Amino acid sequence: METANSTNYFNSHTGSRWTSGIMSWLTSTDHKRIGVMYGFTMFTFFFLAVCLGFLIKLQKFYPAASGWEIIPVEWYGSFFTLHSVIMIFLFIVPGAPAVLGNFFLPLQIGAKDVAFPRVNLLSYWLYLFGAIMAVVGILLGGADTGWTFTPPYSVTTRTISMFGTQFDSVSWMLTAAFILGWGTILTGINFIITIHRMRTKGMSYFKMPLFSWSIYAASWIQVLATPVVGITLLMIVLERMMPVGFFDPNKGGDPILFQHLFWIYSHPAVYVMILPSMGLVSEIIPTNSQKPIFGYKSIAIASCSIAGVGYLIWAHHMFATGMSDVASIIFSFLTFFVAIPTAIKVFNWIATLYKASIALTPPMLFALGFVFNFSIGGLTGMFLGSLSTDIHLHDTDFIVAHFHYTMFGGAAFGIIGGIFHYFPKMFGKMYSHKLANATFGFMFTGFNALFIPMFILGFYGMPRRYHTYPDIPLFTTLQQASTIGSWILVIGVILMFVTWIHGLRKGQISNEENPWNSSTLEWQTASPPTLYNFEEDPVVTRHPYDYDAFRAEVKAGTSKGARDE
Amino acid sequence: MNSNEQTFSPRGPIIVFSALIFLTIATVMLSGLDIGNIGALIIAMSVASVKAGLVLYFFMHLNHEPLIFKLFVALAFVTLATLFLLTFSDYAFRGIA
Amino acid sequence: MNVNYNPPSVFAQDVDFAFWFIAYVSLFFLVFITGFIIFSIIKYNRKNNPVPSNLHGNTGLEIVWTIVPTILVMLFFYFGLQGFLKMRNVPKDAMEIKVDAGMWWWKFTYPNGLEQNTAQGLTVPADTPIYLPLHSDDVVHSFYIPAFRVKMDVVPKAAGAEDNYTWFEASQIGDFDLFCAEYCGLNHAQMITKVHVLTKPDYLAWLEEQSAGFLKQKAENPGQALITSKGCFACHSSDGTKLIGPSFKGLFGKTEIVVTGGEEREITVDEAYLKTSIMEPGKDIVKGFQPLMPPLPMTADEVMAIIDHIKELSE
Amino acid sequence: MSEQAVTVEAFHHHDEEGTRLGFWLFLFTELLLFGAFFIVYGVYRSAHLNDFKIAAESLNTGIGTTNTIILLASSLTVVLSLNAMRAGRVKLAKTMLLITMALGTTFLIIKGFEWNAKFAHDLYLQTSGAIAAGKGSPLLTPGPEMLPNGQVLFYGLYFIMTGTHALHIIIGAVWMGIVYYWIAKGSINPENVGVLERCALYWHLVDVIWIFLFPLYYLVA
Repeated sequence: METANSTNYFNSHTGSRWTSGIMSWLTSTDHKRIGVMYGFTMFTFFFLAVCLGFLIKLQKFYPAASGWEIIPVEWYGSFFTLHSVIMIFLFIVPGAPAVLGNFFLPLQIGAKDVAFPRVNLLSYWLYLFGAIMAVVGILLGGADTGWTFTPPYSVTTRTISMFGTQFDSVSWMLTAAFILGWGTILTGINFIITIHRMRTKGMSYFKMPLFSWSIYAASWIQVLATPVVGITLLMIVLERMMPVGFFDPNKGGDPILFQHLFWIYSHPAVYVMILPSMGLVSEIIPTNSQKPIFGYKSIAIASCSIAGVGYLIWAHHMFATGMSDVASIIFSFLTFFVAIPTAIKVFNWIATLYKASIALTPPMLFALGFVFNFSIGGLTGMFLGSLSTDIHLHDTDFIVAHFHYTMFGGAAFGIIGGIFHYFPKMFGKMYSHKLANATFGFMFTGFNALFIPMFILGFYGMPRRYHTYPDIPLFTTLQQASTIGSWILVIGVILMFVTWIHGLRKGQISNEENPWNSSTLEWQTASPPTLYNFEEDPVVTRHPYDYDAFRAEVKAGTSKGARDE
Repeated sequence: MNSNEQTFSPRGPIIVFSALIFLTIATVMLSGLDIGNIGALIIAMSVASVKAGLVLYFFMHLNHEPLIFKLFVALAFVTLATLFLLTFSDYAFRGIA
Repeated sequence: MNVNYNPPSVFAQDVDFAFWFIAYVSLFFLVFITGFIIFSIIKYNRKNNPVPSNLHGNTGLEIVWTIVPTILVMLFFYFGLQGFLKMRNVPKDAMEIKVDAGMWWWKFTYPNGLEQNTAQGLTVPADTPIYLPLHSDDVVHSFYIPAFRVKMDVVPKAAGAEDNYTWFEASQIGDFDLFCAEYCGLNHAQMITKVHVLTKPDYLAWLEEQSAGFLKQKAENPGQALITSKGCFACHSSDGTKLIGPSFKGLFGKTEIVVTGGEEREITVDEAYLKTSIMEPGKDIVKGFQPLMPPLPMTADEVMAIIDHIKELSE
Repeated sequence: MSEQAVTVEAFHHHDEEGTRLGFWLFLFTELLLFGAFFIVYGVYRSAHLNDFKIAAESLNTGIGTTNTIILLASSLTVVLSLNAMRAGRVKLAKTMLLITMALGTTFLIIKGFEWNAKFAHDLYLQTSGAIAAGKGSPLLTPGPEMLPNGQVLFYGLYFIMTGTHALHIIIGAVWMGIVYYWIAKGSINPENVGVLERCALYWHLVDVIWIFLFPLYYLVA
């Protein structure tokens, strides 16, 4: 930061009457403040869901015969539902786009803000309102439908409250999901228009950093898929409240039709979760390798084709539901086409390391951890796209392990790595690298120890969503290994919060604009960024990852590089 | 959209409106014909698509918009059509009645 | 638990072949990716290699790693399809055993009318294809025998719609686990039973022995047969034990406090009350119990038979 | 952080075309939302063709056609209103907007009468008074007093889809009222027609959806 009296987003902001205090944050339309608010809210819910996950694993430490019961059987359904609803709707879906996308998309393309700042604030309010509604609702009533809300169970269940109250928390939670859906739709619209209309001079589409590309692809999914699930969830609410039967077999409905409509959104939604994280990894790896990303264009195009193909493959979640065999074969065939752009991305990331100059910074550790975990997640997805093996593995712990490898080992590692990467830019402070490295160590070890046994359990037939399990020695051993893994992972999560809080409070103040010596545009502004992001509108002349040109600019003094170089 | 339409003339919109009314009456008349289920559905949907196209293109001024608007509209309709097609890859081969 | 390396059913080999084929290919790529990362971290560390190259990409390589995965995934698709087609094509001579699933029980009905419940399990002859139509009247369950690689959801269907089905042919004698794999509420994890595979002669002997007693009892006491086959005993005991629902023992004529629409009232258990409780289970809930019972579609005669049996148990 | 916090005027960025493009994206979400309904309709129609035809016969094609024409006319008037505003004829624009609102209201009134007639015949969502009374118990055994499944589904979808559509008409009409007030106040004027334009686009989209609803419910008998 050049001068002490310069205005950054902490001491000045737009759109609000309040000048300080919490209200000045809650009513600000500044994309940076909104991003930070999303971050705080989201990680609060994340911690709650981690605690639930910890208890769910603890419940499985001993088999049924032992009488071991950490979570009463009446609550177990609500526990895994709350865990999944928070993790999916409140953490991973808004995760990378709403926190880091909000903060860094305008910075990366040289814009002053997003296209519709007030709509952006409305999105946050919808998110906060929906999130509180979902969590309060489920605590009052204890919805036990799972996050998939499969009817007829989701229509007939009259859930058992944890506090003995009669409360229709299923309808309540479905409505909350509908509201959350509108929040993500508006965010998606905002980002698409921002990218189309607000790129700074010289920022052509193929000069955009890859995180922006991934946000663009994910935003289209949010816009075109979310409404379908929104109205479908409302149909379930109507079925619960009124005597209509869109999915009720006793009134001629077909429960499988709900699953189609649900997965029409929810399958593409997994790409909303993973694409922005892939984008973050595509930023972290070249930065810490100090060389251009390998195959920039093919990564950008792969992002878009993953989003496109993601629409065509939803029913691979339904091979065992008794939909027509023709549909199963078509969807299995199409499913494999999403594997190809994904594979291209992974190969491009590792090829970037070739002849690089690698610095193993904390974000780089998370990015490489992402590549490893996501490879496992992606490769085990092959078993589930293939018809006969999916029939065997569907609804077992194998599936649970697979999607945790993509969603936690993948998406969440990407988000956390992204936050470590951008922390100094967002807050102007640097966290302790020792703590951050320890965080990675515990998280990576714990995560793999937790979920690798679940692949084996699934292969040997352990069904998912079981409160307890039959007394089979193999099951017990693997479950206990998995539970112990969860303890290591929880230590990692706690360390992560410690690292961040320590960094915010006691972190060494670093006004360095570009501590990692990154070549992309967002590092050229002050840390923390000034009110309108850039002192004057930047002009882009080169490829975002052209490190030779970047080093020349730093030498010539036209770009800001790391101070110590 | 051009904001250089300086003079007001109701002629264009009224021509489009007349076409819409004509198509509405035509589709009601055609629905009386006995041409089988599929035929009736195809005719009704085709007429509706033409009407929707007229509204989109003229009333909603797509004709004055840049290419990107048209691409976006096409993307939305293609998405919807794909969802229909793939859903029916299940239902066309399965008895649910 | 029987975890067999050579799985004891006919199409399981196909499933396992596809599984291990994908597994080895995946393992190869995982080792390659991980190895390359570790190699790069060491070789191209900033200390060892302070000056990076400015390599942007390589079209030839990109084409290679587009085409190779394409070929591999098409093989994955093909092997998966092979097993799937076998799973879906039931041999013509298959023996039919009807499967009913409910919250939280299984019922298996043999061609001669013999019914087996969750406690008894599914008994089948070896080396005989078994065709299983899957029926549910409440929520979605899933019929899963891990050892045979058999799974299919049991979906409640509209009147006139075809039920789901699956089939298997066991090639080995023994007991195998049978799970419900789709979350179906409170006692989902208790919806477990066994498949007993017997030799053909053993099976025939077993069938004869079981059928005689069962059919006789069914004729003499239809109520008890219904209570067994509808799975009522999963939640209602006949010996006074309190399970999820009230015990049948001494129920008829008893005075109970019930909650109707949030208000408590005292009633005497009579025919009318029992009828309401069976047909509209959520209406009057005996105090101290949760409204968990699913409504089961039954004819008036069936309801009367059950009420008669509850009366007997109360005497 | 610094204590002397300052609030800065909201960042103003006038990009009429970008805003309009964003609004089109919003319209797509509405389209996809109804798209889900259309998929449900399509699936059940293909499964219960005859029941759908029998049930559709109870709908009055005359009323449906009248309402279609009313809605098309309102689309015409709103586009005239926008064109008039662009040409600087504010008074004409206001008149046309009033006519549009009136036509929308007429549509709703006719729809209300139509619904009411169905209620009178007990074609309430569940389609039979006897069954409607048993609401809350969705697994009742189908009896003779109940309509066939296909007709139950038809009426359920009819009420929900036309109801959702009517809700959009109400939102559009209220929005138009606000736009009218802003025109009267002068904040919407020939130089600044963006809000009127978006309101008109929304109204047209609601019209487009009706263009598809009309044949599916009134002309399939």
